[in-house]
Amino acid sequence: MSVSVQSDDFDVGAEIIALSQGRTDIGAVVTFTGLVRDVAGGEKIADMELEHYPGMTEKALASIEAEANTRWELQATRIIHRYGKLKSGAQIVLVATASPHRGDAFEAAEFIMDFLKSRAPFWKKEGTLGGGKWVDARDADEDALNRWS
Amino acid sequence: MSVSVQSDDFDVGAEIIALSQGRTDIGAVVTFTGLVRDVAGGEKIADMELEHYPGMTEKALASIEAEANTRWELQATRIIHRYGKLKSGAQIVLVATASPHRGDAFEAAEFIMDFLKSRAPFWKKEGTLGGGKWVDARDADEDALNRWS
Amino acid sequence: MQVLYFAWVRERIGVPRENVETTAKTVGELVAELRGREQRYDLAFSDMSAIRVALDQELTDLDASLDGVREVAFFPPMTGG
Amino acid sequence: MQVLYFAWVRERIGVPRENVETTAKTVGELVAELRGREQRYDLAFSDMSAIRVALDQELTDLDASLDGVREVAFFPPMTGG
Repeated sequence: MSVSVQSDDFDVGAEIIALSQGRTDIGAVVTFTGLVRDVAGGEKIADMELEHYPGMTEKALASIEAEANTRWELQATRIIHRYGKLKSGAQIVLVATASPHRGDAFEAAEFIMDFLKSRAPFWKKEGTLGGGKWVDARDADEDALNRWS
Repeated sequence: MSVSVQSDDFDVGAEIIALSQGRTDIGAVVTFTGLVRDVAGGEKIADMELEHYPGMTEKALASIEAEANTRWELQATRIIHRYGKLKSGAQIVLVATASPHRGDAFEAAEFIMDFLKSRAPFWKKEGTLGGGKWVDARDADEDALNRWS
Repeated sequence: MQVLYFAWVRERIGVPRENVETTAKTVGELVAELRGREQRYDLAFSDMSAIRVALDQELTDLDASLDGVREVAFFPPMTGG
Repeated sequence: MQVLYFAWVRERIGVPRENVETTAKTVGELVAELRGREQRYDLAFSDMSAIRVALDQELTDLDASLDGVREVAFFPPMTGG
């Protein structure tokens, strides 16, 4: 289990290798990588500013990761979430899960992502031609979370 | 859309980069990597021999990939499946999906994996101390497939 | 008590954090007190359905007690991932 | 007609593929004909619930017609992924 909150970019391939290297008991590795899209609601996005709550963020991520490890049979998990100014196309978040079983690896990765969307203290501000615009929380993200309760 | 059936190993990081490089419209990339586990049913596995049906395999994989692209909003997909003799810990299969939306990327990757498990013409023979043993198809894999129909 | 603001709550109030002297017993009382002080607070907290609160870095709700709390944070619904 | 065998079906029959001259009209008839020829076929096809069949590289079932088919393949349930 490992969590990082950082402004630096990350290397998904290297993270997968770090997760599974030297092990022969893992059957499935699932990764989710979230990227800055260049459009939102029809508007062109040049970049995105990600604000977070230092201290609380690390705690929230570690707590989500621990909860996933309680719910599913996981052999390794990794969460990286960036903050700061990110250009369109840039990587925002990585969630990686390793398990003997593919179902556990998939579900745990989805669960962690659903929590990150609406329970981790991050706020996105999209940089459009008209200036900055805070991204509204989506009802769909709240609904996605409810399926795990 | 791209499918490879090969004996060579693959580099997940490089495949993700190939999928998303130069694009700024992708919101989510999901990867599934399947690995040879060193135990099965309590028995120690040294290696695994993967037999396949050349010709039909490529067609089956391309057809699964096309079906996923019909069902979900996908911007890119990649399937690599190895055959031949693989040691425990080795990578067997990669499925990668890219979409504007995380739900689509997750579901499509799970769908493709469920089909690969019981509809792609591969057969696994586990190398144990007592010799080779063909892996039986699991009812759970057939059930997993039924949820998509 | 340290009070922190994030995202548009921070922008409306104009500072990311400040030390607040208060006798408020709950989050709700603290919000009412701040709104009475200056218009920028009143504006930031005009729709409390759009405000989330954390006490000592744990999410909670407006009824929560401030007893023993060192750090209060106000922010909009989170948009991570 | 080319007939292919995979995994333990191949091992029981002893060859990965062979050319078979037949007048069988369906997969089922072909199986019955092969089982009558030699014991190794009879053994391989003794439990048809464990056998899958593809005609010209498309999965199908035992009732399928062999009309126009060039390649028949028999194998156990697949275990890919």
